[in-house]
Amino acid sequence: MSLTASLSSILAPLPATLADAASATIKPAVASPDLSWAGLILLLPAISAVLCGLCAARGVKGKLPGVITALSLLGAFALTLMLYMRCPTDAPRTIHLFDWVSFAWGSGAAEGAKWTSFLAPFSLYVDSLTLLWMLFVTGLGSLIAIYATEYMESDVGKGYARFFGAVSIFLFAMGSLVMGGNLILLYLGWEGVGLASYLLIGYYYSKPSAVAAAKKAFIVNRIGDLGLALGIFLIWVNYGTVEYDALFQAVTASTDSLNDGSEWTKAAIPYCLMLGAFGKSAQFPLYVWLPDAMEGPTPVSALIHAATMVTAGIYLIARTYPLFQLDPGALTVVATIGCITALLAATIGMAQYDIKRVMAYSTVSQLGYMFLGLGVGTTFGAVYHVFTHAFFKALLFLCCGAIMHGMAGQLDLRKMSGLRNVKGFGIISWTFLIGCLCLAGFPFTAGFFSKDSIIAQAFGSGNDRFVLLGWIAVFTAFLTAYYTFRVWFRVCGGPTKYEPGDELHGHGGDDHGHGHGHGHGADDGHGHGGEWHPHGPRLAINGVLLLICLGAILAAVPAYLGGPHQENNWVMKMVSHSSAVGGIPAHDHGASHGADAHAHHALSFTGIADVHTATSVVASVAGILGIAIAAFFHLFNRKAADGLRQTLLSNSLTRWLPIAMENKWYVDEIYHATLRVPARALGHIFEFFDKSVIDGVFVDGGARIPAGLARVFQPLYNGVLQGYAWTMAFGVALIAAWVFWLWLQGGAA
Amino acid sequence: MIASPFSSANPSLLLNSSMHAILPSSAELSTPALLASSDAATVNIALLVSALLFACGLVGFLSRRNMIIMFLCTELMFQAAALAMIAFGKVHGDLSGQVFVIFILTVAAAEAALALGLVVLLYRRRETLDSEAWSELREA
Amino acid sequence: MDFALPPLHILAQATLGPEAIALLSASAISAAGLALLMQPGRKSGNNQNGSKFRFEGLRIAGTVIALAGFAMLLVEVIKRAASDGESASIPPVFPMIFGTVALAGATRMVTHPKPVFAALYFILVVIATAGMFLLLGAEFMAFALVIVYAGAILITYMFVLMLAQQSPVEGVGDAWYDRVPRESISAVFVGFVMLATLADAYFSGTTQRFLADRRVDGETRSVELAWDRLDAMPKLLLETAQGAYRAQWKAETAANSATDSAAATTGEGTAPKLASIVRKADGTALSRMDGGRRIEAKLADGSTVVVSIPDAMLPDNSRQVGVDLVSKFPAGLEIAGVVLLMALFGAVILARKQIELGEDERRGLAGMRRITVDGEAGGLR
Amino acid sequence: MLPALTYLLLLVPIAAAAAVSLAPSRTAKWIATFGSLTAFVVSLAFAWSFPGWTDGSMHPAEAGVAIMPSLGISLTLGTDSVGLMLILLTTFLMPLAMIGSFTAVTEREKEYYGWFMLLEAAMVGVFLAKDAIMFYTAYEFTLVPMFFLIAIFGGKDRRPASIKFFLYTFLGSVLTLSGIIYIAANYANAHGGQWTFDLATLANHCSTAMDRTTQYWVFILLMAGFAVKVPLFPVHTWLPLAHDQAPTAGSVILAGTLLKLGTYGVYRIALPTAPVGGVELDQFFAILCVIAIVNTALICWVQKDAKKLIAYSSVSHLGFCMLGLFALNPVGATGSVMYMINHGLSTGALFLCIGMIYERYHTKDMEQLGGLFKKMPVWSFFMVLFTFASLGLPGLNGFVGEFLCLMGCFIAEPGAANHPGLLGPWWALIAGSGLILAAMYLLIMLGKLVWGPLREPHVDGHGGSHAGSDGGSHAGSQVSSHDGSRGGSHASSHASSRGSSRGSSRGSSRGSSPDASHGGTLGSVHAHADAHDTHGSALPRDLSAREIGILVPLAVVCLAIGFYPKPMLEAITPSAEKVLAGYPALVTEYAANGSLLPVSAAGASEVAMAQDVGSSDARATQTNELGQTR
Repeated sequence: MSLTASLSSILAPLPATLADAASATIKPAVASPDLSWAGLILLLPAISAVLCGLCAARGVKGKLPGVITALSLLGAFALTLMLYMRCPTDAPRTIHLFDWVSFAWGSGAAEGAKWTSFLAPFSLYVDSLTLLWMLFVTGLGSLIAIYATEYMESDVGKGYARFFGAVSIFLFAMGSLVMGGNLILLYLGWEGVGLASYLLIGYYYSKPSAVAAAKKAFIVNRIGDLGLALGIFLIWVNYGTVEYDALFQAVTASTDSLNDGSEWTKAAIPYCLMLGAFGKSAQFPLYVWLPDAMEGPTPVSALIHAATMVTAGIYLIARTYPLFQLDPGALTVVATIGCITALLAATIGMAQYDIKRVMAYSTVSQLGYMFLGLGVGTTFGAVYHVFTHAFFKALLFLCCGAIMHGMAGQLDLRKMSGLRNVKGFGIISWTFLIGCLCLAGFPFTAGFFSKDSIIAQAFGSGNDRFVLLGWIAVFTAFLTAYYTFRVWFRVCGGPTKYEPGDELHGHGGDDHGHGHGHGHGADDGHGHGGEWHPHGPRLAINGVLLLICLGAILAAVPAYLGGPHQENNWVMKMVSHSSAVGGIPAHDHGASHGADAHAHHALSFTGIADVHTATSVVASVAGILGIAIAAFFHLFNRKAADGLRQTLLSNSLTRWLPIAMENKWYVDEIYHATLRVPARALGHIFEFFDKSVIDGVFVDGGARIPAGLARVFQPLYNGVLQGYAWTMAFGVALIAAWVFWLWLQGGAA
Repeated sequence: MIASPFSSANPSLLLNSSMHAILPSSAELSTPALLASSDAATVNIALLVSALLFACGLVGFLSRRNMIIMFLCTELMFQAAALAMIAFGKVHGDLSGQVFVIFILTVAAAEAALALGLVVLLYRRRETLDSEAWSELREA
Repeated sequence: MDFALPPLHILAQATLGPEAIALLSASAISAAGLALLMQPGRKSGNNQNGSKFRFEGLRIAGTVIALAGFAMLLVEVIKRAASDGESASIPPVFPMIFGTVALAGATRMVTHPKPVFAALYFILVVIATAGMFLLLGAEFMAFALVIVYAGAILITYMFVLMLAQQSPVEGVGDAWYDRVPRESISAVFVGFVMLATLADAYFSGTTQRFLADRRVDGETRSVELAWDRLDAMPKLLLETAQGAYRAQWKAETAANSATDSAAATTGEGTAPKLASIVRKADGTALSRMDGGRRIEAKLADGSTVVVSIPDAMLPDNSRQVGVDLVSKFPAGLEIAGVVLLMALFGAVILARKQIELGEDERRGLAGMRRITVDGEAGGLR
Repeated sequence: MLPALTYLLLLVPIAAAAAVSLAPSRTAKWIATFGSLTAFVVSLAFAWSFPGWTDGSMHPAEAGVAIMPSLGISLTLGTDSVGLMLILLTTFLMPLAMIGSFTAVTEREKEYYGWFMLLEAAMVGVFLAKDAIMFYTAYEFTLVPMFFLIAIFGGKDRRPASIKFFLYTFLGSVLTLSGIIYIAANYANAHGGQWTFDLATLANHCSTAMDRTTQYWVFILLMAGFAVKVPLFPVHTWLPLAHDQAPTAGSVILAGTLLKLGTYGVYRIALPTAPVGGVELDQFFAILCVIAIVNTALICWVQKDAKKLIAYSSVSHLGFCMLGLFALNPVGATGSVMYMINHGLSTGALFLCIGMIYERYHTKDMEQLGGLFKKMPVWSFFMVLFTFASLGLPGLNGFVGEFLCLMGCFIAEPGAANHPGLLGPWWALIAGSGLILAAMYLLIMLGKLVWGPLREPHVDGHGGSHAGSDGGSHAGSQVSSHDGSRGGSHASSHASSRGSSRGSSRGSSRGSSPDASHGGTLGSVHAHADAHDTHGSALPRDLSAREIGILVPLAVVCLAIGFYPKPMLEAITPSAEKVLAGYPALVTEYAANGSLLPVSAAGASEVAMAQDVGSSDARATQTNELGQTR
């Protein structure tokens, strides 16, 4: 209807390849009660959460909560692996655990039976996409939990149990989000991870900024949640089910209505779901919560705000990919928003000094890539990028956390330098480097392959708009490489120089702050007035860093084994057996478009026939260029960076650029001024209206009417006997007259 | 119509001696129509007097300030009621009206006793019979 | 609609007929007269002289107007009593006289500034009313009224008046609250509304027709009821029967003597005594007869005679009222006695001298524990 | 068995009330607790033996004791699954509220607990009533105990609050009564003067035999009372005041069950009785709901008083509840009933939490309190839990109802299969913004009360001792100025005496001090601010075992409903279907014609033709009656 029409007029029509791809079918699910032990994957974190709560209630002093959580997550990971081994990939499996929100009505209605029940059982839908996601969610989750057992040790007995309880809740919620067999269960997970995120961002609850960030995260996510809820309603209205299996069958059975704009309720579905995904995955315009979310402990940033939770939006779109083909403009919107976000976040990331914040913006940016991938029609690229990104971004965050841990909360890249040479920081520096290379898309790293598969699809789509987006993506890749290595060169390269963060003085206080005062005070003698030494991490952190670093490197392996068009890529296989199969382009572009098509792809000027290869070359060049520039400004000639900034600032034409970038393009301020302030003013107005007009004028005023009337008749009750007698007599006389009158009239008639 | 001095059907039973002297006897009112008219007129006049007495009593009760006179006025209204009862009793040929006048008399006596006791009490308190001296129930 | 709405439409349809208008206007005139008579006095006792003439003039005018109104009302009322155009040739003089006296007394009572005079006028009203009672055939009530009211109640009033009346202060005259009526106009207005209502109720055509109907019934009904009452009084019945039998016996012996002088001479003297009344199966003794009742009675020798009792021998009003009082309203009679007793107690308690008792004494009298000196232990505040 | 249980349900609280009033004061709380627990057990037994869980039928079906046979009034008790659930909610909340008052109320305990027991009987009576007069009597009788509870045990502005509460709701329900009597009289007219007040009979009569215009007006009359009680948007202003001033347990019961009387009335009486009005005014009331949701949520946002915030949030939440009902489909109605129960649990729990804070700090002002997690982690845990339950986090109880209400609203389109409605996606979209706003204000409350740096209204020496002299005098002066501005003359006259007599007592912030001029029967218990203080210091810093003990059952139930709502849903839906049985046809007609009412003389014939036979017959008879009346 109007919504669709207006959007369609703006956006390009559906690319031909997508139309083809949409016809890909999803196999009906097989009910597998024998796999119901998979419910343990959800149950283990839930039990762990309860146990952590009990630990908190009993005031357990010790690392017991961390151990419980780590063990339960490892157990969940093991179970997921087992599920991966045992679960056949020929068709999705549904595992019914118990009934949840299920009820039926209209028992007599025969026709339209779809709308006589609402079934949202607590059931699992396991296909390869689920397994892929759960593998890295539980895997990374376990690793990061182990990391956190050491990282959070300064809070043992205080917030330790709370932290791990929240992490367990997160894993439970993420598990139900990913494994849930219907959209309602997904919604449960969706809000559940929001709750966990809220609790963990606000972990340092005595810091007002942390509390504000937690609140902001939840509220912004709620906006997305509303979109998701509306999407779910629309789905139920159109298909009469919210269960994936039945839904996909219904959607694929009625693809003929794909381009039929008359059914706007169907066409609106992807837009609603998209809103949910944008909220959870921090896309423009709802990305603002993610950078603030860095107020949480770093393991949380790594796990939730980099690796897993923020990819829930990607998961949602990949999971409901068939629905995104209902409206021709939907995927274009996804791609455009993704690309805008990627560029915007990258520009902001360039100008930040807080290394965690840089990483946060890079996360937003990379999530933008993923949405771009989904939008241009390569669910594989998007999912692969999710996969690789999960590892290297977790690695980067954990490195940041380790640095912070060792440097008393120092995160300002201007105040640290040459950490690679500091004792104990070696592993951190080199794993950090690997992470940076992946992020920067350095050739033959995991990030390189996954990012290229997205950009290549954009170039190869044959759609001018997508090609433009592809160029923006390449430019963003250049920016990414720059700001990534800006961080690394600043922090790990150059001469050794550092100063501690502000948490040094927070040790004695009752206040949490960034409570990383981890019991090293005695060793290092740091404290008030004492000399301060940075300290390197111990086994748990280093081990986890190395493990995840290994994972980040190995994430490239599928790409190496993937063949010329990644058709043998493990991730590709996983995706192609899932509901996201509709977004996988035909393996061989030559096969579908003929040999000539190669000559006309957007990168033909490079002279390379294959779009993938051409993209690789272009993106590599962009990445290396970015690294080189970063090296120039931040490793060899750090003065030049400041000089460049000064130059930009001094020129009135360009001075807005660094200022705007450093101030995050003022998006927060704009939101504050356009949304929060008016709404709050409205709240005040409404309260005034409520109290003064409704209550004051109408209610109290109405209550005064009887009083006013009473004033009219009050002289009758003047306290003198005869006054009352007069009233009574007059009344009696009138009544008598009236009664007699009636009698007379009645008698006469 | 029992004991009616005007009824041709019922020669007077009571007023045979002295009353016959002052009241028109049945012999004088020989025409039935005239008799009926006169009979009805007596009742009507009684009713009219009753209504007027009641109105008078009411007016007096409402406008006189002296509490004793107010009570007298209520007695006046009692009288009016009694008169009306007897008049209607005559019309209906029933003695219940008269019996009720006995009760009215009783109530009036009781009321007079109590009311006068109250008046004395009130008078002791305020040294006045003005009813307006007692207006504690005044609103606002 | 399911409910009977208040039939307001009747009000809309209603128009006042000429008769009603006549009544209303006459009532209004009477009311106006009374209003003038309720002399608007002054609060202060002084300076009466200047306006005295005015007051007198008002009073006279009021009297005239009130009389005119009353006369109009009387005319209207008598006119209505006359059946269908036949006017009464002889006006009901006695009712008019008694009525006028009663009303004059009432008016004066209401308007008189001196309470004692008001009470005396009230006695006049009572007496005039008693006269009306007599005219209506309620001899017992007439005398009872005079005895109880004029004799007892009013005397009490007089006593209280004298007890409570402040001695007139020199130069001030009567108490101001006796001179100045309170909102007399509105009071008269209410009185007028009441009067108009009552008058309209009493003297509308419908009521009058109804009363005429009832009167026709009442003629016979009253006789029936009187016979029933007689039947219910065995001793009086026997006496009445004896009287009737005596007259009957005399008449018979006279008749007999005309034929048989011997018998007449022997029968000279008294009639034989009736020993008892013969009751019929349903318990009643009297049988219906033209112009009276027939009764069977046994003589001393056991022979049965039939006695005819004429209507003229019915019991008198006092006896009948007495029978009704005890047979129809025994409970009311008892309650009336209780009411009087309670009134007696009440009057005694109310009017006795109040003795102010302290808290402690009151508690003591009530049989409660006395409060200790500091007043705290009892917890009473 | 079943009828006996229903009578027991009514009698147990009444007996407890009698016992409370006869027994010594110190045993009052134990008697009340025992009585309410017994009532809970009885209600459980009733639920256990209840045969109508799955078909929405009313049980026990037996006719009750006739009270006024000539008017067809009888004490007929019975309920269906929905009413039973609300009974369970009532009897479940009541012991918790009682136990929660142990330390909060130490004066005039007999009155306090006695009124509560009577209140319980009345509330259960409403849900048990099958007779309209019985319903109304119980419905109105709830006002009396609550009036006294607020007026005696309330806060500073308790008198205006209690009076407004009483008069406002009373005014509304009198209109409801007139509606009921109208139907009954109509029934009596149609059935030859045979009266009945049986709810089902009346509903059946009104919906089938009365003409449409009449139904429309009857619906308005019925809704007048229920809307005030719910409360819907423009008639809600008594609620924040009453909540704010009521004692904690009073707020719990007020939010938990009393408000549900209104929604239950709409569900049980208004909707099935006058479906024409329900359809005709559907969008009107839905607009009110939406306004309530958004408007009140924004008002919540700017509240400074935590209790008031939650009170306003009740208005917003009940907007969702009513919106679900006015979706006119089983999804929405089921969600609405779920919402009633869940709102009772979570908001009741929130009020309990706030009350616990109030007992310790004697303020609910979020500007003065903050960061309590540091001192009271256990309390904070429950607060966070119930807040999230209240904002509808899936997995907790609030979600199911909220989601289904919104969904019901969303799918309530005229063209929808089976159960067409008159709302639709846009309504759900606007109402859904309430979800965001709810998150906003509730999280702001959490952010102020639970998180953040610790802020307490006074200098706190040790643990729960509130008698820091400097802080006390500061608080005293602050309060007195506050009083002066709000409370007018009477407050200012006490401020000085308070300040002088008890410079330290923070208890004075409890509100107005005792005053003879305001004494009377509603005399203040605030004479005993000192007592409160003593008890305040007797309370541990964090929650005591008793307090945890009353919050844990609530938390368990919240979680249980969140994860296994199915039995409830399956029990509600048949009942909801029965309630909405008459609606689809009317909605379709309304959607086609734009109105159900005979609009004009010209259009009347068409409408009359469209009407079913029964109602046109009714119209004919009615015309005859009118003619006869003339």
